[in-house]
Amino acid sequence: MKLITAIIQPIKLDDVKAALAAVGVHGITVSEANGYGRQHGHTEVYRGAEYTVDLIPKIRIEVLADDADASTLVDVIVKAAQTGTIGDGKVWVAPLDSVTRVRTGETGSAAI
Amino acid sequence: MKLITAIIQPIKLDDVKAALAAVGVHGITVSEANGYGRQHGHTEVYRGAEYTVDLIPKIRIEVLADDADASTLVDVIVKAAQTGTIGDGKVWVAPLDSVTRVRTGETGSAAI
Amino acid sequence: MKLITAIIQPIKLDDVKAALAAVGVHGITVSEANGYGRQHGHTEVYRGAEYTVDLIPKIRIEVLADDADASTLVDVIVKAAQTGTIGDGKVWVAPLDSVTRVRTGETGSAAI
Amino acid sequence: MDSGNAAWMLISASLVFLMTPGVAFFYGGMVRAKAVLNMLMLSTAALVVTGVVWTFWGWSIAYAGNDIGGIFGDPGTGFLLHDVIQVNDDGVYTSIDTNATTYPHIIDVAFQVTFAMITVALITGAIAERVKFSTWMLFVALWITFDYAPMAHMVWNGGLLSPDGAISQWIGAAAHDFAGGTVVHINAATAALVTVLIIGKRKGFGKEPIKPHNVPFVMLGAFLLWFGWFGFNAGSAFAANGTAGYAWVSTTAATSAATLGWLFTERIRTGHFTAIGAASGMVAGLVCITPAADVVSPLAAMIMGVIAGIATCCACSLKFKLGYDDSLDVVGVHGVGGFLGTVMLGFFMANTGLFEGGDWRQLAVQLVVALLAIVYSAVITGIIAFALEKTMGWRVSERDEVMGIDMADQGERAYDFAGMSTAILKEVK
Amino acid sequence: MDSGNAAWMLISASLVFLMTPGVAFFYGGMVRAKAVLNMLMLSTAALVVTGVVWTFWGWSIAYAGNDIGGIFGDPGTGFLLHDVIQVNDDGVYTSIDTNATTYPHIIDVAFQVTFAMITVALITGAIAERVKFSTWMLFVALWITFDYAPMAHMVWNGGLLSPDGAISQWIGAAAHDFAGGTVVHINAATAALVTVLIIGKRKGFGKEPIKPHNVPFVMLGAFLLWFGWFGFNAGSAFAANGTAGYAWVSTTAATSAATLGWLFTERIRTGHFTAIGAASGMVAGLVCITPAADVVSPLAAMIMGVIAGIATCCACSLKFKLGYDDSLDVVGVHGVGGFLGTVMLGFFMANTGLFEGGDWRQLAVQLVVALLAIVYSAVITGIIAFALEKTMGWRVSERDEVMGIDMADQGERAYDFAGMSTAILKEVK
Amino acid sequence: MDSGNAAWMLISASLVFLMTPGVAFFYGGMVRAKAVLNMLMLSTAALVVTGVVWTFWGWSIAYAGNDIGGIFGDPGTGFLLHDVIQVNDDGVYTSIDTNATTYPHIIDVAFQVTFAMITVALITGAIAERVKFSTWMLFVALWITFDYAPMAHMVWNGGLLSPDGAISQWIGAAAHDFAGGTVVHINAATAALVTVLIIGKRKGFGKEPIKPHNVPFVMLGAFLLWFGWFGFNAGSAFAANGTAGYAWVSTTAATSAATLGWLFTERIRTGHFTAIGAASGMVAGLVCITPAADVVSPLAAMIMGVIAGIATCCACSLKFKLGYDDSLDVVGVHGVGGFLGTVMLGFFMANTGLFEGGDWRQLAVQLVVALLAIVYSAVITGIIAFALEKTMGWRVSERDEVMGIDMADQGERAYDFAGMSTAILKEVK
Ligand SMILES: Nc1ncnc2c1ncn2[C@@H]1O[C@H](COP(=O)(O)OP(=O)(O)O)[C@@H](O)[C@H]1O
Ligand SMILES: Nc1ncnc2c1ncn2[C@@H]1O[C@H](COP(=O)(O)OP(=O)(O)O)[C@@H](O)[C@H]1O
Ligand SMILES: Nc1ncnc2c1ncn2[C@@H]1O[C@H](COP(=O)(O)OP(=O)(O)O)[C@@H](O)[C@H]1O
Repeated sequence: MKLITAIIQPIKLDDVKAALAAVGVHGITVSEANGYGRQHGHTEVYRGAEYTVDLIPKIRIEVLADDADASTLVDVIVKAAQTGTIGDGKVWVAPLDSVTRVRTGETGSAAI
Repeated sequence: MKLITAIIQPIKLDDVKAALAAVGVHGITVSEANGYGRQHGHTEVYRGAEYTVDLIPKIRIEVLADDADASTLVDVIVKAAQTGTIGDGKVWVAPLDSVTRVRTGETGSAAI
Repeated sequence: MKLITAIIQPIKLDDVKAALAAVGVHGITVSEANGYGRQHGHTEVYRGAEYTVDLIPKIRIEVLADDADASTLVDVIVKAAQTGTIGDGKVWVAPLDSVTRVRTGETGSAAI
Repeated sequence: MDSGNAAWMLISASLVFLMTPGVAFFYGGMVRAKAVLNMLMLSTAALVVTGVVWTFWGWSIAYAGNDIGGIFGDPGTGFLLHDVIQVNDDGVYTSIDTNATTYPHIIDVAFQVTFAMITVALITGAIAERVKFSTWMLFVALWITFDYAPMAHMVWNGGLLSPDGAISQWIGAAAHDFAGGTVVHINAATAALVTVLIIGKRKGFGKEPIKPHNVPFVMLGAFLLWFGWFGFNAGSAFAANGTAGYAWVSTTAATSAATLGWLFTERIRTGHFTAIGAASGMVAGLVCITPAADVVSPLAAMIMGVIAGIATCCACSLKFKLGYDDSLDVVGVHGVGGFLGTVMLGFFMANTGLFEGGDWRQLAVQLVVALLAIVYSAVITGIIAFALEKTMGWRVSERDEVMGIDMADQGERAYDFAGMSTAILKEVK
Repeated sequence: MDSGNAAWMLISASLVFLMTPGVAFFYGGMVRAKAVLNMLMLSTAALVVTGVVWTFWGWSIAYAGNDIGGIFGDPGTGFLLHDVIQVNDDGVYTSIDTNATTYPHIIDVAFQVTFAMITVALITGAIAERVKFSTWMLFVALWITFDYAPMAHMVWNGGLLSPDGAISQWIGAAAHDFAGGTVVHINAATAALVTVLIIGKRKGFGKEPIKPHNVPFVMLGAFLLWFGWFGFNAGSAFAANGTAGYAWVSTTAATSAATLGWLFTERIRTGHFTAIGAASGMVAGLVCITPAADVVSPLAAMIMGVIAGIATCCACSLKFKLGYDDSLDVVGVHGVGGFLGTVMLGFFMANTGLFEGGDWRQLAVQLVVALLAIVYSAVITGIIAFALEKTMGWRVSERDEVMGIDMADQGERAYDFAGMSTAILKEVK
Repeated sequence: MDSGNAAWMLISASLVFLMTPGVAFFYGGMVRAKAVLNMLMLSTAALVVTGVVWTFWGWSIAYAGNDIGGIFGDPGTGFLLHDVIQVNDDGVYTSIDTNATTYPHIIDVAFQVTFAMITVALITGAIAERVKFSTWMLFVALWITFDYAPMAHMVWNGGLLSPDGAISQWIGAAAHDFAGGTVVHINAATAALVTVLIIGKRKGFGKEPIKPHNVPFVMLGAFLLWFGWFGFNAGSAFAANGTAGYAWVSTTAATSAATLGWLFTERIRTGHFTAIGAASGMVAGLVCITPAADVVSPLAAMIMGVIAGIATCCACSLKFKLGYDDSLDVVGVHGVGGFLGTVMLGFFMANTGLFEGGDWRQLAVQLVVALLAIVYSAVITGIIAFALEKTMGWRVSERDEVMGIDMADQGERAYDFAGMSTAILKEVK
């Protein structure tokens, strides 16, 4: 089993979700994150002070997948999340020892 | 060393925390997440529009554990987090190369 | 490729970011988390009731790194994040199968 | 007719109106984020259901109708406000006034409806996070009709508990309730307690932590309450005169002292001066001085305030001991504060108070009136709340309560700061 | 000179002033978190640009100048308020008054500027989340000058659409607009619709969910609006008298009924009593009773309220069907509500309404005036909005809109609860 | 006795009261989320400590006591307000009035206590996020007693700096401070600067970004300030007359102009029209027109506003250059704005200003009075703040400051939107 983690631009969440659904992935976990990288932050202004905010809002998507599907799903996510501008984010794949569905206690592929 | 990650229903956090404490786990990391899966979202209504919200609030729990303890802890978490309804979530276990305690620099089992 | 995850005290974020930048790491992902461990929580008071809050705000930092750099970066993070008091947090390293840059589709070291 | 008084009573009515939104935020900030909209909606129902009921028959029962047994006025005489309005030749409505009135009579309808609104709104603090909006709307209609309007009639319109009423005559001292110690605060607190006993506790009460989700809103609510209370108390002089001015000043002095009383009590008990405590102390002081703002000296007002601040601070812990879930302390703050104010007035009232005139009768009449008000409110509220429990039912399901009543009853979520929600959009048919 | 009236008009002006902040929060809570500051700023511009324009020439065009064609007053006569102020010997300014005035004339400037502010502020709901603050400031200046001030002149200062105007004389009944059904609500809603048609929809409108980010702010705004509306309606009696008192009461009755009307409609359509619905219902009721608060009976006020509540609730879905992005329903609430109020008055007005006097002429004049106001507003607004579109342009870039207009236009983010932001601090040169 | 004036002064007192909550939110929104409750509590202490101190001896020192050296009144004459209240036969308090009073004397106590409250509350902006509530409470008591009350006496009650005082007689022109340019704004800003120099900077000041956590609250506060300021300025006419009406209008004109002045300055410097800037510009305008609202023409009011907007906008950057942590710019906004208003009045005042009458004496007296006020305030505040520093200490520990003063000093957290907190519940003993 693999865990695919993607850090993407917030406005791309809907597209990625749709793209994954199109290839039969109907479960994902989504959370908020902030990224720091090549992308330049915004300048914010408060009275006499100007701030260059270097943490930029991102979305983290996690998808559990069978070993065989992992690389396809990475491609799907990358394609859907691409805007072509700096800051589009990263996708990584980690190996897992096990996955369990809490409701039933099923493990492995059946748990996804 | 293993990292156990659990996505659970928010109202089950207290139960899981208590169950882990009962088996001697006194450290966990908790964060907010949103899940998309089989569970149906709520319908929200704003003036002329109705929304079916498909991202449902979840809690993510992470537990660092010795290799030997991992599968027991998964069972403990699954049992404590179960409500038996769709949306109870997933638990997965990932292998780690190392764990370090920031305060002391200790690594391995001593760091947990 | 490795994924380094650090749970640290919120006030140490700036220091860790600076320390990583000093060794040439210019990309990280940051999110909010809450920790439960040895560190004692605050007591909060609301009218007739007193609460001991045992979830303490923490920051999660994730850094993608080449296999060779991982242990150095852990040291850098540990040093920068240390205050020496209970609750300083943990750093762990997980192996990855792949890393992809969304913008370009590059993988491996080139993606970081 | 005095236009200065008219101006003052118009603005006083508006100020008292603003107190219900004040209560909405005071309470709304204290509940959990998943229940704040329901909380705001309960106060909204207090505004709009009362607004309709009062126009139809509430005004008549309380003030316009012919007295029936010293308990209430007939609902017919002032039905739809017929007794106070007339149409000019040009089609414009105006007030029916006598030579005696010092401001247009119709303004009384305005001023008094706001008192009805705030009184029933106070009850919502006790039943937070768990009751259906539909049941609550019906409760408001019934409670204004059968509890509030008669109570106002009894105390303020020459009824049984009024200065000219049977009780006062029997005891030989004129019961004094300047702006609503009995009618508003004791009444609402009694109703709150009875209702809570019928509907039961929130899941997790006394076990899980149930913390305020937005303390600045609590402060905002308290500030709006203090601001509105100037209309409540100084407006109860029914004229822009020296007594109104004095009530403004004594209200501020007592409230200031009560806030300090609460804060120092809390500091001793918990080591902190809390914001919730400051907000609560303000309200306790405002409540306590309400019946007495025109008749106690500045020093007495501050002494009453300090005592109310200390007493209500301690009283709020009682619910955990006694095991009833008066969620936001309507009993602890309004019940204890209102009772203390009503009774302490028996000690401190100029001329007739025990400490001032040496006569126990003022104290006695205050006590008796307060107790009778409690009995009346408990009986009437008990009947209404119990009937609703057996018919519509009060509470949402336990699952809905745990997941959040806002989503279940209002179909809404209060906040969306992340803006991350993905959802499928459908038009409402 | 009557100091009671002066006191009431001073406070009424202040209350109406507070309505614009009320609108700011009512709208601000309804947009997404990334656009709330822009929303608050649009209302701020309504305050401050109007404040300057009115002082220079707005007052003159609307009220002080010599009538030109029944459409507007000349801007010179009351330029910089020269017609209403004078300096005492000690250097202190005061009002120029005649024997006829019942309160100092300068207070009219205060009262009327607040009407101008709130009217233009209402439009902002339609253009939420996408327009440049700079273009909006210019729009306010032009719109107050060429639309609002003439409209006020026409309806309230003896112009074409006034009770003494050509239209009323031709039809043979005096058009009635107590506090601004045409001047404020129909006018703002028409302008909103025209502007929206010119500037276009938000990205994702009708497809993606666009949800309110802070519903308690919506409620806060609605409560402040109701509170301020006491000055709006009861202040429009221009005296602290029985009619002011009656307007207060009828406003409350109609608003209460409208809120219930909206809530029950919504319950039937969606199964929920929502907080946004309650807030919207309040505003709908306030809007509807505005032109009629002095001339309809309490029962008629409540009937009008219920009808307005139901109708506006249904009207808000129309934009999805018709495909224009009136983002926060200025047309649905203020347009429909204002039109209904203006026209229903033709049925319910005491003495002259169709149901009261059996005469169709009041209804006819109301309808004709409403339609003429729509035409005037549509033409003038269309010219202004189109000219701005072709010159400065209205909208921020699509990318800025998606990322959040607050960051792009205001350079700020509304909230930072986590306090996690790391940033590089630079002084502004 | 004039009930219209009484009504207006009662409501003006209530409006000015609301300014302190306005300040609380204006400042509260500008601090970080971890310090908002402490910020709100500092304003709360300004209300309640002043409420008590004023009732005991503050009123007497400022207004009721016999003049001592032109500096203050004796605290005994009006102790506990004995000089202004009396009891009627029926036990009801009312005001002691002479034939000369145009409204009940007791209302002056109400009106003036609100000025004392807001003045000391203004100081809190400078010391945000780091001071102990307990020390601040004591500061309020001492500062009202030794600084504010004497200052009010000197300027407004015939003392040294008053129009009839020694300075004015010496220079030969009557110093003018309509509503508090010196007493309120210069005074508070001077005190703020002195206190900040004694207590020191926040950790990270000038290095780390310290951003507002809730900009809508800042706007809410600014709106409430503007609303309340109608009582502040128009109420300072002490009558519901043409001057009150004019002060309302000139206040609005100046504030509008100042907001635009700030916004355009900011646009040039940073490229954005910010919401914090709009809120700050409003306050700057309100401050600047305060001393002059009754004596400058509409055009002069707007010119003063624009200048104040530009100047305060630029002044706020100074603290970074000069290295003192006036956290929320009390000096930049109130100091600069108040000083400019007080001095520009010397140019623009009708009849006697340099531009109007060609005489330099009005300008001279304004300057001298402003400087003397600064000296008095600096010395007294310095002594008080230094004494507190050496005894109780002002600041919480650095660790508590970094972790958040709310948790350390108030024992509370302002927000809990996630509701995720698990905790162990204990009853308070
Ligand atoms: N080394 C890294 N480790 C973890 N996350 C990273 C790393 N580098 C970048 N990221 C994440 O990816 C996001 C995009 O990276 P950035 O360098 O801005 O653009 P791009 O990936 O298009 O070159 C960042 O905001 C951050 O969340
Ligand atoms: N493939 C997946 N990858 C990551 N997270 C998933 C996946 N499927 C489900 N989840 C997470 O588990 C939660 C529960 O899943 P769901 O399908 O609703 O119910 P159940 O697990 O009971 O069948 C989801 O809300 C989501 O957070
Ligand atoms: N077993 C664990 N699994 C996951 N996270 C842990 C674990 N133990 C501790 N943590 C995280 O590390 C943080 C610090 O741990 P704590 O025991 O308080 O102090 P220390 O690491 O200094 O001994 C916790 O708040 C929690 O976020």
